[in-house]
Amino acid sequence: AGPAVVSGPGENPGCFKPWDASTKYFQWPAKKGPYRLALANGFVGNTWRIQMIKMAKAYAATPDMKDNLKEFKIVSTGTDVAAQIAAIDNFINSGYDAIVTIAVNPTAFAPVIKRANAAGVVVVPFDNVLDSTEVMMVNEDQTAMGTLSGDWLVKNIPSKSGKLLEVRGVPGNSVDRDRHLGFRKVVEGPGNKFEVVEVVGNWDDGTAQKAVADAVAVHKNFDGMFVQGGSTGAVRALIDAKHKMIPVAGEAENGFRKLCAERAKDGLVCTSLGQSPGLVAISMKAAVAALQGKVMPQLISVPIPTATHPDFKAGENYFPDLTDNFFTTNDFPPCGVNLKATDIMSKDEKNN
Amino acid sequence: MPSRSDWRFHFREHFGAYAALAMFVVIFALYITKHQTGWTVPVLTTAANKGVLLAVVAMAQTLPVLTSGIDLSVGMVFVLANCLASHLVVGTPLQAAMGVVIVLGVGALCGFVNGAIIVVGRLQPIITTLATGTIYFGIALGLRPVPGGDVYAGLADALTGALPGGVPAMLGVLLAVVLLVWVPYRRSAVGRAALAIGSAEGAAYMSGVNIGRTKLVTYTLAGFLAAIGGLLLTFVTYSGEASSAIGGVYTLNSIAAVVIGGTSLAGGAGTAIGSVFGALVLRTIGDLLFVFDLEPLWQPLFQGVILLTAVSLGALQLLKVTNRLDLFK
Amino acid sequence: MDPILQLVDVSKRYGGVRALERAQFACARGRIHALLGENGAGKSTLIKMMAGVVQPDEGRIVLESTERRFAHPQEAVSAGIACIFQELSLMPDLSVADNICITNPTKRFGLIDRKAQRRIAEAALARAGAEGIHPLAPVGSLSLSRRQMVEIAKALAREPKILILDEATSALTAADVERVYTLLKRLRNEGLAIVYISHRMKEIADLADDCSVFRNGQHVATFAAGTKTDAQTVEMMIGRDIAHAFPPKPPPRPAVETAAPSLDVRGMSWNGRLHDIELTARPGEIVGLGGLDGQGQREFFLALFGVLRGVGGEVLLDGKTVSVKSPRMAKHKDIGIALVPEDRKTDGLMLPMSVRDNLSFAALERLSRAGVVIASEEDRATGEMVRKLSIKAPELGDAVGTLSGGNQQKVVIAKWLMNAPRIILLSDPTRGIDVGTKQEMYVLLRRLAEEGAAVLLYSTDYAELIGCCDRVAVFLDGRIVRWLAGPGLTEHALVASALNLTTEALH
Amino acid sequence: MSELAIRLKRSGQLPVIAAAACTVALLLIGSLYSKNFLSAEYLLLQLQIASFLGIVATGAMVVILLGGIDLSVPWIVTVGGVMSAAAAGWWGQTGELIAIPFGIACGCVLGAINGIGVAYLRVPSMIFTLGINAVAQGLIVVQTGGFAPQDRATPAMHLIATGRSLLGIPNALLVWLVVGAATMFMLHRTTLGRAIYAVGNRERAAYLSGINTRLVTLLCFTIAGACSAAAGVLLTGYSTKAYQAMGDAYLLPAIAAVVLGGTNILGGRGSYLGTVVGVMLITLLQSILSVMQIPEMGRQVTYGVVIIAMLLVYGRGQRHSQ
Ligand SMILES: Nc1ncnc2c1ncn2[C@@H]1O[C@H](COP(=O)(O)OP(=O)(O)OP(=O)(O)O)[C@@H](O)[C@H]1O
Ligand SMILES: Nc1ncnc2c1ncn2[C@@H]1O[C@H](COP(=O)(O)OP(=O)(O)OP(=O)(O)O)[C@@H](O)[C@H]1O
Ligand SMILES: [Mg+2]
Ligand SMILES: [Mg+2]
Repeated sequence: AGPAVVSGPGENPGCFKPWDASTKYFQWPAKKGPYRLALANGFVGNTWRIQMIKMAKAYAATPDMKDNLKEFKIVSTGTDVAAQIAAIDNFINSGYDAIVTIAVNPTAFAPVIKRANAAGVVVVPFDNVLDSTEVMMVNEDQTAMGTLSGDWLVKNIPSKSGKLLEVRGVPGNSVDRDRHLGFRKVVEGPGNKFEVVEVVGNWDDGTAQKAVADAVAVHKNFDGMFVQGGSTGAVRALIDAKHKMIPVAGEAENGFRKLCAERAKDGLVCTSLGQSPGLVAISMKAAVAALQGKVMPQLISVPIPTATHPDFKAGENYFPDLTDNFFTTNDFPPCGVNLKATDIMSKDEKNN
Repeated sequence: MPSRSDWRFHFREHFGAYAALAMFVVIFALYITKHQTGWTVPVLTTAANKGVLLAVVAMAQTLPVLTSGIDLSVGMVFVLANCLASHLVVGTPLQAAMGVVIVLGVGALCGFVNGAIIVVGRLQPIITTLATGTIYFGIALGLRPVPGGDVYAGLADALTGALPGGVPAMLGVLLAVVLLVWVPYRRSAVGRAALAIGSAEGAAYMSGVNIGRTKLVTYTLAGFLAAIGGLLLTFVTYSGEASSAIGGVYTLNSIAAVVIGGTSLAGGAGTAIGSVFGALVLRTIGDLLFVFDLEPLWQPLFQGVILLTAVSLGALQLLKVTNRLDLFK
Repeated sequence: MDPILQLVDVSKRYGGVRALERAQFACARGRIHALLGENGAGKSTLIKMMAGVVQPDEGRIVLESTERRFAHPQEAVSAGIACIFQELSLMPDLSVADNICITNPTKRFGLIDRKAQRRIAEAALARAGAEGIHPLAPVGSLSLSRRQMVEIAKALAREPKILILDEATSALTAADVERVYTLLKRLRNEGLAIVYISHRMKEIADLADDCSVFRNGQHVATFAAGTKTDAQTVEMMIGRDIAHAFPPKPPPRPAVETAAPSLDVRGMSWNGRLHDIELTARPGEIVGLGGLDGQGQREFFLALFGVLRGVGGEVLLDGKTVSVKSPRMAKHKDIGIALVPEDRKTDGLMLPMSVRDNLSFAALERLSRAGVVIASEEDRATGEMVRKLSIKAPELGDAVGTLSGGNQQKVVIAKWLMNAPRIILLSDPTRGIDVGTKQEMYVLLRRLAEEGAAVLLYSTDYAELIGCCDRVAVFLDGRIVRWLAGPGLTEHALVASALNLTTEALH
Repeated sequence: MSELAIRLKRSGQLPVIAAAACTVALLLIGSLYSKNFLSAEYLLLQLQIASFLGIVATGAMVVILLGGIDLSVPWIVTVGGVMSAAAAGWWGQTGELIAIPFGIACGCVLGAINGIGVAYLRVPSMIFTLGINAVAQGLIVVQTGGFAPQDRATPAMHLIATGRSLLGIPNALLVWLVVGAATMFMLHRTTLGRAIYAVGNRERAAYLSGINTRLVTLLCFTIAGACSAAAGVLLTGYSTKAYQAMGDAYLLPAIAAVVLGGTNILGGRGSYLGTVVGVMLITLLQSILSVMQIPEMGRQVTYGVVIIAMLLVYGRGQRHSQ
């Protein structure tokens, strides 16, 4: 079985924006709601994931979603890809209507998708998406993130030369690869004469901080920095080393934006763009729309939420009272996803 | 004709394995009764596909543990085999078959290197395999800088599906591994020598046991089994990924499975069958999340507590101890 | 009579230590050849060479007129040499049958043939006179004495031409010793060459056809048994003469008789292994524990020392009831019990740690303030002990594992003496110790008693019980079946009561 | 020459010297890439960063000496960081004052539970600490997810972790010096230290010598928990915030450092000085491989090869015939 390939335009293109012109459209046979929806998460041990899970719960409780859902179940299986595949299989076996998931390993899901299609289950991977055109997915464009960061850095370094520090993510991951390639394409493009020093930060603040500190101690001077994740730590390292403030393209962590706002007067100019945990809400919404028989793009592109110097505004795109580890962008107005940051990560126990 | 006291000795020897089996039956029954669809072929196949991977790696871990060693590189060999298989087990059936042979060969080679360093270099297994594990992971990363690859679909589909009659094919694979690898090993002179080494290495040497050869064979076989696990992972995921997280998880879980399966980390006694059930217990603990309605953020804590409880159950035996010196074995 | 096995001018060094120096040895078919020498004389090293466990640095090994080199124990075994080592070479987790057949597995289709193996094991056990042992029992569940029988069966199963026993009888019960004697004599008559090491002169006298004496790694003499007196032999071994094996016992003093017992055990029982034990010991007394091995003597000590759980009955120290829950409590100065365990290597010492650390370990509370060890105090106290017991250790900082067995034993005793205990429990403290050291040990025990301690001595050696103890409690099956003292304390009485023969049977 | 080698081997300092030599060699190799590897600034930075690993390794070493292993390091580090920051958030001014002790105390509690499991329930440490690691992770997930505690480091934590007060010496290094000196004193001069070595060599004999070996085990795991949590506090100060999984990068390097420093992985033997040198070696190795931009694959392989090569120099066991 599986969805029929149809022609566009699709449902609500403001929210479900097709990736590009060649993106195909899917349509599933309409089912009557309310639906049984599941979230098959992998790892839980970081703030992004916790925020994502809380968002999923909060979004499922919004009036918008509540009436469409008979059941919403979340299972986290850890880093083992086989366990996650089994979890999705389990949801399929138990007759769930749709499953949203962050794949532990995006290439590993071909067989699961086959089984899901056979059972008429809508599977919506997001964040770490599959290299496949056979499944509806939701993501931000990782390569574009690298490109955007590169473009911005080049723009902010008038000499178009000098040393750049690139802090990479977890080795062996496709997101790391995509952002890296996007970035390199720009800064190594014609007209630029940058020397790029590369260290591994594992998307982890502590690791990034150490790596940057080492790099600064040895190379002394950088003219710009691109950090995939752990940007707060990377900037900390610059500050600790009393390195001159330089343009930094980083992720969307609250702590990073706080530093950017705080140190702007010292010359720290930033662009901050990143993956939002709010993707989960769009994915849930897309899953429900698909179950309702709407026409959906195969690959849904979520705009990359960006904040750039000098537009850092407290309470709007960063939150001085919230944790540094918080990921700042959560609301997607075109989708009617209007969860406020403060609601999600507040101490309110109702939320937990 | 075995007498009654023979059975007593047999039971005593395999008590741990029986306990693990019992624990598995209880937890799995709980899982199935709470499951929305219950005892059906897809549910069993799903459970088997997940469980057998760890079971095979746990078997791999059992062998060195029996010699009172340990292999912290099993998870990394598992990952390396997965990455290699995603390159090699493709193409025509013949090519895929060759690929399988090479993957298993490389796994065995990794194990052999471990054994050689331990025997010739006279280093402690725990630290040797910790170090070689990072080397194998580095190689895996070289083979698969990003996840991807493919696998021969015919074989993969057959092995991750169900046999005619509804038995998950993975269970068939597990049975084959037990019958073709573990049973001959355990019944061979080398297998017994391994237990002898685990029991008292000096005494085994004095008794004329060839320690070096035994350890080499044991670690090689561990690498071989880990590679079977990696190969099966490739069949489950249709791809390869060099993930240190996965390697770490399988290594640690394999040790936990060995312990739950009744094999003492001090070596000398135990069986891989126990470890298989230990692995299945661990996997079913993970599945309980699926049938119980737990707050998502409480799930890791729940799993941790259950794991801790499972490994602490052995402490009940302490209540029987009347001579405190027995505590220090 | 040609020698079947000959070692010519063999030498072996361990680091700087000279274990053997151009030593000679030869043994022949159909004879039992005893090896004698004090601890560390090189006997074990010599037989380890024969067994392929160590390789000589120089010299030749000639087996049946061909020169051989055994690079590995397996090679010696296939050449027909079976060895029972001083430290048992059994695997406790494996079954008796597995242990017996480990060297030469019987195979079918490449796998072990369990049925055949079991047949072989049963036959070997029967031959060794230990039919009672179940071939599937894990060796670890057997008593030490039974284990040694398994070890002998294991050697026999290899159908050796040469059988070597290194202190193989040191832990055997009297009954088993008899069986082994019979067995060895039969094997000799069957034409085996047997090499036999023991520190018990009586065993040598009973068994040996030839004797070779070693001292300091050198061969001193070889002679036919019976051609030298014991005194002469001992003098060859240790280079001096031992006039009296045992120090004189003090005459029964009325004061001692009436002194309040420092230890008074009433109705002690435990777990079906100890039954209603009544025992008192007064200061100045050495009370022996006799009986066959494994009749509850060790458990009795462990119970007193607080190691066992669920001990019934009452223990009074100086008239006050105490309840000892752990060795830590037992050594507390209000109680003052010390236990010298029988297995010094696993229970008594931390072998890789220094002599000093081992010596002071049990008494660290006395040598420290607020948990900090006072180095000067420690040096003084350990130094004093080394002098008092004349422990021969090159450096107090050396690992205690490098000392000879006798000196290790002294360290175990010394470490407890540092605590000034009032009650000293000794579990077979002279096992595997040469005559010279033994004698020093006896003198020491007597001195401790005279200084006011109550000494409880468990020994498998009857001569020791008779020579050393004031009174002996004979254990059988977890009970004290008889007290022997004074003139009634004879070997005959000990054996008879150990086997619980009636008094009539004695006459 | 061989005389010297024998003397070295006997003195037990061979690992220290070999690891130190290897450290120097690494620096020289690094200096071929950039002279700055020899700069005081770089070296001080390494010492500062090594302090975090050094404190974790201290706990790891105490447990390894005992014959155990502590796999709960990653999440106890996180617990230390998260709870100390949270204390400051919960209890305001007072919270800031007790933040550091509170974080360490939380680590102590988890360490003590490890100790109870290993000493009293007699579960192998490798397994029990694994379970505690999972439980600690679960607790932190619940805690951050449900109660959104403050995760900002207090100024005091920041100062301790990154400041340089005395002659430009990093404060973190001073902390490590204090911890190290205390550990050395504990191991070599106190009854507890003796008991640790004794239990590591032979718990049975230690017990029969009247040592409360279970209490010793409990104490060691508690110390290890405290060390991990203290490292978590420092890391929080260093990053100015606590975050999940902040301890992941410390488990294996800590074990490797202890073993490279000559401590017997099976317990009973080892000197703290060796651990110090091992920590330096591991830190430098990681840093130099990182800055020289060796690809991840090469870094992993080099890391493994260096450990094995070093151990082959001095960590070999005895032959059977010895
Ligand atoms: N493993 C070893 N390492 C170093 N030296 C050793 C070792 N084994 C034995 N020696 C040395 O060899 C000498 C002889 O030891 P051996 O064990 O042969 O004595 P023995 O005659 O068997 O003593 P005993 O009667 O106590 O058994 C000892 O003095 C000792 O110095
Ligand atoms: N590892 C070692 N290094 C140096 N010398 C050793 C070592 N092991 C043993 N020795 C030496 O071996 C001699 C005897 O050691 P051995 O172990 O044979 O004791 P033993 O006298 O045979 O005791 P027992 O009869 O109880 O076994 C001692 O003199 C000692 O110096
Ligand atoms: Mg000897
Ligand atoms: Mg000896």
